[in-house]
Formats: sequence, structure tokens, C-alpha cells
Amino acid sequence: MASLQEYLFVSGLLFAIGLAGVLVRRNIIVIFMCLELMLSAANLTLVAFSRFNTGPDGLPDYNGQVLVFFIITVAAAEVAVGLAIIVALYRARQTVDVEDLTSMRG
Amino acid sequence: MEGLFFYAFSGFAVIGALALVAFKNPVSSAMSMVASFLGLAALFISLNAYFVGIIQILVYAGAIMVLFVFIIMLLDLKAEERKTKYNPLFLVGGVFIPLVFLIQLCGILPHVPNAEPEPLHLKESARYFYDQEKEASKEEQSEIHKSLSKGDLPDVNLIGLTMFGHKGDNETIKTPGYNFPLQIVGVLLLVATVGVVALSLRKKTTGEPEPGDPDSRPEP
Amino acid sequence: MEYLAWLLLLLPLLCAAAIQFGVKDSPAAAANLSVASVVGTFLIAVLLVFNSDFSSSFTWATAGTFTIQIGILGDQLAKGMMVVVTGVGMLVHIFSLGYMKDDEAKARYFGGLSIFMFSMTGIVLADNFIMMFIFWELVGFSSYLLIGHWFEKKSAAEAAKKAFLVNRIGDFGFMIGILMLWGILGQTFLFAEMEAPAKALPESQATIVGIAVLLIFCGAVGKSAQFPLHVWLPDAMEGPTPVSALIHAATMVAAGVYMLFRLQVAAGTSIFEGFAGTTIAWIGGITTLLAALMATQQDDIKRVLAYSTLSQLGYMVMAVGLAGEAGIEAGQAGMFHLYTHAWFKALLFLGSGAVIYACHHEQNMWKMGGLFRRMPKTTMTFAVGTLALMAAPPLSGFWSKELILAQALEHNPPLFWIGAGVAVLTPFYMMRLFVVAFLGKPRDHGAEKAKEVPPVMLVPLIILGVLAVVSAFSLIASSIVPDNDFHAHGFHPNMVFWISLGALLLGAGGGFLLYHGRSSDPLANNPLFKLFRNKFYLDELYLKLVGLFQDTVAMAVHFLDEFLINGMIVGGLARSTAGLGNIFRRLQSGNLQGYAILFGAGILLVIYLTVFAR
Amino acid sequence: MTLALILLPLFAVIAILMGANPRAAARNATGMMLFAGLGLAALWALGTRTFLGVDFLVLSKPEIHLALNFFDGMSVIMMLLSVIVAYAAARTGDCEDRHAKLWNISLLLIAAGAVGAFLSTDLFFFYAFHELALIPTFLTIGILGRGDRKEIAWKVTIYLAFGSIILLAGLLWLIAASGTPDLSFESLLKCTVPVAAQRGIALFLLIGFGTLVSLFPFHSWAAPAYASAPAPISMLHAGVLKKFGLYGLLRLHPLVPIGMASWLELIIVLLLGNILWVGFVTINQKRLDSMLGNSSVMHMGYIFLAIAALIAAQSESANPIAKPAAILLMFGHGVTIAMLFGLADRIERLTGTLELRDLGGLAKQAPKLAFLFGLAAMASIGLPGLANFAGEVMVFIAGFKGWEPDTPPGWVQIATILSLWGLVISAVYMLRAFRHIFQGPTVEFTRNASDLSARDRSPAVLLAAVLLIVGLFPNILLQFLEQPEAVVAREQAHITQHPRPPQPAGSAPVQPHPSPSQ
Repeated sequence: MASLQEYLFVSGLLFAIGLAGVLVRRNIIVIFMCLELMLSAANLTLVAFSRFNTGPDGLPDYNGQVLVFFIITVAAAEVAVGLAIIVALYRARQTVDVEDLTSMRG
Repeated sequence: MEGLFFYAFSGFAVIGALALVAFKNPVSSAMSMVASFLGLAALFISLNAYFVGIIQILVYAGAIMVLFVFIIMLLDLKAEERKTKYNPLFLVGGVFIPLVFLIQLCGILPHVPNAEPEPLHLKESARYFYDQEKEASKEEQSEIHKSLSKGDLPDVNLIGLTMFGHKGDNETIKTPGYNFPLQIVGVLLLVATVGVVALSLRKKTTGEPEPGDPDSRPEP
Repeated sequence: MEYLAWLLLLLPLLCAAAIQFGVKDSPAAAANLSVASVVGTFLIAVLLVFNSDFSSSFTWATAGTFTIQIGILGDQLAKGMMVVVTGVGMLVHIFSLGYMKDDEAKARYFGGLSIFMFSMTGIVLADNFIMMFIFWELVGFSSYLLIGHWFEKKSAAEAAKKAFLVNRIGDFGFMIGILMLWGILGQTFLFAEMEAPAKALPESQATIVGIAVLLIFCGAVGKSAQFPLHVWLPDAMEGPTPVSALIHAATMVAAGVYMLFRLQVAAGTSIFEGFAGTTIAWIGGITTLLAALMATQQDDIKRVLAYSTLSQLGYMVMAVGLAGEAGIEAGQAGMFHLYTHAWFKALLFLGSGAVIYACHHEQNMWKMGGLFRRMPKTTMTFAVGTLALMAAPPLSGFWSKELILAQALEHNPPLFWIGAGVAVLTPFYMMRLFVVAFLGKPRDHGAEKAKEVPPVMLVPLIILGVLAVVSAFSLIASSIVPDNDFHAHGFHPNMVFWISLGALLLGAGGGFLLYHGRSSDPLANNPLFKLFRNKFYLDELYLKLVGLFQDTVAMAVHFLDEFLINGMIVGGLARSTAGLGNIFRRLQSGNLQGYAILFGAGILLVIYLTVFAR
Repeated sequence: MTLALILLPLFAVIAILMGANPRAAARNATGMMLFAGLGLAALWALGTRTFLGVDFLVLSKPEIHLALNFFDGMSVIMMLLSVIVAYAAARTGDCEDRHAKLWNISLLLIAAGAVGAFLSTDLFFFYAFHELALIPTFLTIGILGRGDRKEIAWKVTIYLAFGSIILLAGLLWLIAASGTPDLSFESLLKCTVPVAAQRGIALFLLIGFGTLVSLFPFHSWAAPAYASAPAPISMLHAGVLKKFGLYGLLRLHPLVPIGMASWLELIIVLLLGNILWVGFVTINQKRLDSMLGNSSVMHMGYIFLAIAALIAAQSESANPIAKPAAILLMFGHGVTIAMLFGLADRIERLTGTLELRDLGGLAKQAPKLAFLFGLAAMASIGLPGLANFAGEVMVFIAGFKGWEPDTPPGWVQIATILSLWGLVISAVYMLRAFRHIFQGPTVEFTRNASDLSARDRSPAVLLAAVLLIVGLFPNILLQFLEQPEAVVAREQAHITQHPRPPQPAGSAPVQPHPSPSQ
């Protein structure tokens, strides 16, 4: 079975790819997907730690998995609200390209 | 054998992720994301986290993905066009920063213990919980009891115990549980639902400033 | 007794409050209420004189172990002074009923008078310095109110302001003096507790004590209008004439003398020894001379009286100052003069008020004349007052001035000769005033049509006229002026008597001869007298100084504040913040990915710092 | 019960947001605050000490309580000042209907913040409530202010943020150096700050609090801000909120007496800057509102003089007059300046101008206004019988408390003497203003002015009554303060604890950590 190091590396790799997507892509929906990917990558870390941190009773540390459960729940809410904001934004500006959304320029 | 699965599914997830970033068409990106999440779910399952893996598939690959695709369709988005004045700094930063991050990760990983995971004592635990359950409720033999008696330990059960708290042998509280956060999350979901509805409502009037709007005060 | 005394203090205050908050819209009621209250206080004051001493107090402010008391101290001095204050006050109130009959703001006027009576009573009865300062300020305030009674007149408003400000300058020194004396005399404000520490003062503190006394004297300089802060008093004549009689002649301006004498009684005259007492006496002497010289060339009838008030106050201050050398007797002489002066100066002012009233508010004496025939009773009382002020024997002014001159001759001969010189000038200018205004022929139609004033104004004049004659006799004076045994010893004509009699005849005769039958001042074009007429140009000098110092400095400071502090030093901070903000503004491109890159770079930096850099 | 004082304005804010009539809500809430405040003060005066407060633990490490209670008599007096001025402010000024919401919400929030800051017995909320009150101040100036409102709002924000940050740094340093187990004043004041750290902490506190109190040379924000802000906001800020800094200095002085004493000369120079320098600036003002703003800056100098006397004496028992004097003057000044700003607003409404040279003879048209303004002006220049005088005279006595007649006057005495000249200066500008506005012949702007209506008068009448009552009987307020025996006992107790070593920060007793699910 794979070691903790390997799981963490995969998790980091996914996170980095997600980060790269956030930085490179201009479509705000794709950026949003990349954010979800980063979240899931973090979840992988948690689950891996949970599995590799077995207690004296020989069971994984389920606190980690409960945390993942919470993260997924929050992420679902986040996606719903985020997409609603994107829709509202699109209605107002007729674009989802972040290059065009610069009204916060100082 | 398990090692092979690991490499296969992690490769699947990574390729899906790369495709997510690389595709120009948002629908294709969404599909690649599904692939990546499926791979991740498999990795969860390989870590004995069946419940989380299933949730990952149900919530992400199922619900959330549908939402994404639906919105993409709704907005009728086309593939990104190449902009004339795309700032190359973003491309450089977008490659450079994740790369440095990976390098830093590689710098840390050697300090992580590189051991095989300890084997899980699922059977013993199943027996232990079976005994406890039998003491608590003698009459009925539920499905859980049956599977426990067979030595199968559903990890949903364990997550539930962690989530809601359970008592140990000496009647002292072993884990206090996450009842309060759970309720908070419930409230959060409710608020999110209300918020989404509020956001999606179209304003009837446009242009007219509201009476209390201070910005509409004329300059003296 | 204490209750009566508290009532004496509070009655005018209650009356003022009732006028302001109750009967403001009914002037007649306000006037009657005010007169009733002052009659009540006079009766109480007389009652108290024939009773034993009293004292009573309550704690006004507490701070830890430190307390400030408000208390009344009813010794012989205070009780006597109360009779003077309430007596003059009562007559002035009654006179005002006639004088202010048709005034628009009668209620405000009587309210102001009541406030003044309250404040003056407080000064007289105060049993400690802080309480005295409190009422000291309050009399200044009521004087401000009453001088500015006709505030629509620019000159009245300016005069009120000037009076308040000049008094404030005096109070600046006064407060420092009070605080220093507090530190010196073992941290007590109470007059009753001052004697022991004052006796035990070491020789080494003589200088600091002298400075403290002089600073306290600053208060008297302001309130009693001594040189160099005398400039407000003549201007204060802008107020209604009864106010001038009550406040700016008889009572308030004498408060400075009273306060100094109170200190001498409380702490002994020893603290006035040395340069402090000498300085005070000389300031008094200079004031009396300068004021008398200025009085010789004034045309406004009230201003002549105002300068004569200054001059007489100079006598009193001189006497009080001599107490450092001469002991308490000199101070008593000053108080005696204060007492007699109050009656005859009130008489003179009220008399001039009657004249002004009769001449339809004409104050220039060269536009009067021949009033003797038209208003003989007023003229008679005015003549009595004039004689008393001239110190003609055996009127009241003679006795008290004699006493002061005797003290001066004994302890400070140069001051005696100044006093004697002023004793020539006083009859001179008073004779000028009397001859020009009352004798001869009317020079203006206002004077032609003048009629005798109504009884409500005449009666106070007559009472005061009687008092101006008899008040110095021991039958009356002994129960009011403290420890005055002057008359008990009888009177023997001595050198002082002959000198002052000669001065009186010289001045009065000169004045009569020079001004009898004239219609304009023969000395007006004499350059020396021009100097007197223009008050030695002191007002102009002050105006220039104030303009130079206060306004220029204020402007310069304002400029520096705007451009140095606000603009450069502290403003520089604001501007550099703004500049920094401008730099950071560039980073706020509004571009999501720009932010994300910065954010990512920041996280990398944090990881580096937390993980690798240790 | 003290919580009610905060909740009343906050509920009113919620009610306004939900559509209640803003003016009525603000007036009712401040009226009830006044009522409740007077009631609580009466209870305190009758001897009740214990059951008044509320205490919520909001954070356990470091231990922070949302504790609202009267820490001592000083809190009671400041609370009274807040509710009185809030009552008057809510009844002053007219705004257009479309601004009524913002106007009244700001007012209520400032009142709530001020009361909260003075009632917090916990350092964190003491600071936080003040900041809460500052935000609506900035907003109101920026949105509803007069003149160059944007720039003034920025200026105020920058100055006050600067002061707050310096103050925060000082407070954090103080907490670290004292090693206090929690942030409540009670445990804080039992601690001893190492002498080495006191000097630095004291400087930070002085500059931080000083900027909030417009101490020279950080004063130039105040006058334009008060001139620009709507009248109720000026009243609340100048009258109440600004006293936060002085309150804080008095509250924290026992912790860093030696450090403060080492900056005595600096404080004295700065306070003289307030009194004399700003005094001259005030003389040169041509508009009533900026004159009042500057005069309020100037009068801060006198309160600082009392604080300087306390600092020079290093302990309350050595100079028992200084602290009560400062508190009394804070109260008197707060009421007076609120009254002046409120009446200046009326004058502007009646005549349409505040330029002194355009006005004149208003006393003829509006005698009641003249009476009230004259009363406030006289209070401001220290007329006996009104609250300020009692404070001022005690400040001066406090200044001379430490003087030995054998020695030449010390720093504090010299400062006292020079400050006394400030009384002349303030008389100059106040009387000049009164003379120009109310006296002299009637002019174009004042010809058609009418007098105040009973409704317009009511806030000023309340403030005037307070000035008179406190001025005639200052003991009504001073009785709230500690008895001398209590001060000595407290300081003795502190001294006996003194030689203990400063606690390391980690050794604070760990509180049992309650689980959220229980």
C-alpha cells in the first residue's frame, strides 16, 4: 500500500494544478472549478492523515473524516452561492471574463 | 496490487485536473473535473474512507457538477477567446507559483514518516461494538447488529459515533462529538439557500436611487 | 443667627431666579420683587449688626481628604460692610424704580441687580478665599450684565466686554496669589485658620510671601480699578446710572479694598511688611493722582465722578498698603474711607442720574447749567455730596480722609504730599462740575426744560444726603466700621488738618473762580490739560498694545498652526500616508488574477518563513 | 442592568433599520437611556454595588469578558455625561428626511459606543466600543458634513486611526509587560509593570490617548471636524467620546506611574500648547463653529493639567485633588461644549450664517437663545455656579498641591500659572463671539430671526440645568468617587504586592475549557 508521503504528494500536486488553473484561466467558472479542486486536494490530505494516524484501538482517526464531511458541506453551500453570484454578475456585466471585471480598481 | 490501484487512480485524478485547466471549453473542463473527482473518490476509498469517498462522488461528481454544467449552459458560454492584451505576467506567475509550491512540498515531504499504514483492527472493533450494542438493546437484532456480528464494521457507524459523541467503557465521555458545529452547518446551508434565492431575484426597478441612498445627495 | 445670615445671602439669588424663570414677562412685578428682597436683606443686615458674631459653613466640594467650604463669617467687619452694601443697594433699587421706569428690559435690569446683590453679599460674608473668588467672579459677571444692559449700543457692549476682560486679567494674578498663599499658609483657604501659620512664617519666605500678597493685590487692582488696570471703570459708565452708583462707585469697586483688609484682619498685617505693602501703597498713590488729574478735564458728568471714584479708591488702597508699616490702623482708615465714600459717592451718582434723567439723558455738563433753579432739592443733595467728597469738615468724607492722610504723613511722607496734592485737585474738579452744571444759565434746551425728579428718586437722594453728613459720627460709625476709635479720642486740629483745609480752600476757590460764568472750558487748549483730557493716552496705548500683542500674536500663531503644525509636521504624516496609499493603489489593479498571484506569493513566503527559515 | 444602556440604542438602531420612524426611535431610546442612567446612578449613590453588571465570557484565551459594570465612580460619572449629552443630541438639529436614517443611526451608535467604552470593565471592550463609535463619526462627517466634508472626514480618520493604532500598541505592550491573567481592569490594576517597560508604555499611551483627545500638536483634526459634522455628532464627539482618552489615562495611570512621571515635562509643554497656542488660534477664528471647535481643544489642556498634577504626584493619595478635578472638569466641559454646539446649530438655522462679522443684535430678537448661549459661554469661561468652574478651580488647586513654599515653583506650578492666563484668553474669544452675535445693533441676517420654540429649547435647558446643579453642588458628582480611605487602602495593598516578580506570560492559570457541545 502507498505511503503517506505519496498521498501527500498527490494531494499537493492536485492542489498546485488547481492553483495554476486559478492563476492562468480567465473564465470565472473555470476558476471556480479549480478552487473546488484545491479544496478536494486538501480533503485528500485530511483523509490520508486520518488513515495513517491509527489509534490504540486499531481504528483510523475519524475526526479527520468528520472534518472532511464538514468541508464538503460548506463547499456545497459555497458553490451554490458562488454560482448565484456569477449568474447575477453575468446579468449585470454580460461577461464572465475576470479581465473585464475590474471595477475594484483603486 | 493496492499500490497499482493507487498509481492508477492518482494518475487518473492528476490527468483529469490537468485537463480541467487545459480545456478551453468550459463544458469539457467540467467533465474533466468529474473525472478528477472520481479518481479522488477512489483514493479516499483506498484509504478505507468509504463514506467520504461516496460523499465525494454524490456531492461533487453528482450535485455540484450538475450545477456547474447547468450554469454553463444557462449562460451559454463559449470557449475563451485569446485576448489581444493578455498579460504574460499572469501566465508566468501561474506556472511559477505552483512550481515553487511543489518544490517547497518536496522539501517538506522527506520529513514525513515514510511508513506503510498500520493494519486496521476492524474485526476486533466490530466485536467490541457488537457487545456494547447487545448490552444496550437486548431485544432487537437490527441490520447493523447483523453486520457487526459478521465482523463487518461500517465506517458510517464510526463516523456517526465520532460526529455525535459516544461513551467509552468507563461511562466517561470519550469524544464530545460535533453536535454544535453540525447544527451551525445546518444553519449555514439554510442561509446559503436563502441567499441564493435572494441573489437570483431580478430587481424590478433600475436606475432610480433609493430614498435613503446617501450617494444620491446633490453636491452643494 | 446663621439662618438669618444664610437667608441674607440667598434672598437676592432666589429673587433673581424668580425674576428670570417666573415673572420675566411682568416688569412691574419683577421690580417690586427685587426691591422687596433688597429691603428684606437690609433689615436682616441691620438686625445682624446688633447681634453677636456668627459663622456657619457646609462642604461644597470634596476630593479625597481635601474639601472646599462654602461658609459665612459674620464678624464686625463683615456685618458692617453688609449694612453698607444692602443700604446703598436698597436706595439704588428704589431710585431705579423711577429711573428705569420706561425701560424695555426692566425685568432683566432688576434681575441683574439681584444677582449683583447676591454676589456682593457673598464676597462680604465669605469665610475663605475660594468662596471669595467665586463671588468675586460673580460680581464681575453681574457688572458685565449691567454695564451691557443697553447692549444694542455698540459702546455699551464693548464697555461691558472690556470691564470683564480687564477684571479677568486682575483675577489671573488674584488666583495665583490665592494658590500661593494657600501653599504658604499650610494649605488652608479659611480666613479663621490663617493667623497661626502667618505668625510662624520663617524669615526665609519673606520674598515669596511678598510676591503672593502682591499677586492677590492684582485682584484688587482689577476690581478696584487701580493703575494700570483702571481703564475699564470710566467706560463702565455706559451702564444705567443707578448701576454706576451701586456697583461702580459704592460697593463692587470697593471689594478690592475690602478683600485686602479682610486678609489683614485674618492673617495679620505682618505679611504686608516690606516691598509688598510699599508697592500697594504707591500704586494707590499713583492712581489717586492720575485719576484726579484726568478728572479735571472730563466733560461727561458721569465720567468726572468715575475718575473721582478712581481717585478715592486710590486713597483707600494707599491706606491699606500702608498697613504693612503702620499696622492695622492704616487699614482701618482705608475701610473707614470706604464706608463714608460709599454713601456720598452713591449720592453723587444718583444725583447725576437724576440730572441726566431730568435733562433727557444728556450727560455732557457743558450742555447743562442753571439746574439749581429748576431742581433745587436735587441740587441741594448734590451739593452735600460734593462737599463730602471735597472733604469739607465736618462732613463724613473729611474724617476718613483725614485719617488716611495722618497715617501717610506718619509712615510715608512722599505719599502724604501726593495725597495732599490730590486734596487740592478734588475740590477743584468737583467745583468745576458743580458750577458748570448747576449754576449759571441753561446752555441747552434739555436743561431748560428740566424738572424736579419724582419722589421715588428724590427720597433716596435725601436719605443719602443725610448719611453723607452724619455717617462718620461715632454714633453711627462705631457699630459699623471695625474698631474705629477715631472719634472716641476726640479731634484736635493738627498739621494734617490745616494742610487739608488749605488744600480744600485752594482747590474749591480756584475751581469757582476759573469756571464761574463760563460756557466752555478755558483750559481746553492747554497742552498739559489736553493730556489729562485724553487720559494720558493710556487707553490708546493699551489698545495698541492689545492689538499688537493679542491680535498679531493670535494671527501669527494661527498662521503657524495652519502651515507648520497642520501643514508640515503633523500634516506631513498625513501626506506621507497618502503618498504611501498612492503607491499601494497601483497594486489594486482590480484584476482578480493579479490579486491571486500576490496572494499565492504571500503564501509561499509564509511557508518559507514558517517552515524553512528556522 | 447596565446592559440596558447599550441595548437601548442598539435596539433602536434595529428598529430604525426595520422601518421605524428614525427620529422618534432615537428620541425614545435616548430618553429611556437618560432615565435608566439616572436610575442606575441613583442606585450606585445609595450604595448598591454588586448586582448591576453583566459579564459574558467571549474568549477564553486570552480571557476576554464582555463585562459591563460600573468599575468605579468615574465610570458612573462618565456614563451620566454620556446619557445626558445623548439625550440632548437626539433632540438637536434637523436633517432632511432622506438622511434621517443615517443621522439617527450614527447618533445612536456613537452613544452606544461611548456608554460601552465607559462601562466596560475589560480593556478589550473598552477599546473596541470606542472604535465602534468612531466609525459612524467618520461616515457622518463624510456624508452629511458641511463644507469640504470628504477631505475633513479623511483627515479625521487618518488622525484618529493613527492615535488608535499607537494606543493599541501601547495597550498590547502594557498587557504583555504586566503579565495579567485576563484583560479585566480589576486584575490588570493589581499587576505591576516593570519599571524598565513603563517609560515606553507611558509614551505610547500618552500619544495614543493624546491624539484622541486632540493633544497639541495632534489637534488640527478637531476644529474642522466639529465645524463640519452635523450638530448632534459634534455634541456627542466633543462632549462625550473625546473624554475617552482622558478617562483611559486616568484609568491606566496607576499601572505606569513612574513611566508617566518621566514624561512630565513633555506633557506640560504639550498641554501649554493646547491652552496658549490653541488659545491664540481660537482668538483668530472668524466663524462661530470653528471657534467652538478650537475652544474645545483648548480646554482639553486644563484636564491634562490635572492629569499632569496627578502624574507629578505619582499616586492618588499624594494628590487627592487631581483626579476628582479632572473628572469634574471632563463632565462640565462635556455638557458645556455640547450645549454650545447645539445652540450654534440653532443660530445657524435662525440666521443662515455663522460668520461672526455677519451677525449682531440677536439678543433683541431671540432673548431666550441669548440667555442660554450666554449661560453656556459663561460656563465655558469658568463662571462660578456653573459646572466648569468647580472643575477648573480644583484643577488649579491640584496644580499647587505639591508646591513647597521654600522651593521655587516646579513644572506643574509654572504650568498652572501659565494656564491661568488661558482663562483670560478664553474670556476674550467667548465674549467677543457673544458681543458679535448677540449684542450691538440688529443686522441684515438677524432682522427676521425668531426666538427658540419650547421644543428647540428643551435639550439646552436640560444641559443648562445640569450645569447649574453640578456647578452649585459639585459634591453631587464628587460623591461618586472613592473615599480617601479607600484610595489609601487600595494603594497600600498594591504596594505590599509590589516586590513580587513579574509573571511570565505563559504561567497564567489555565481556565477549564468548556466544550461547545455541552
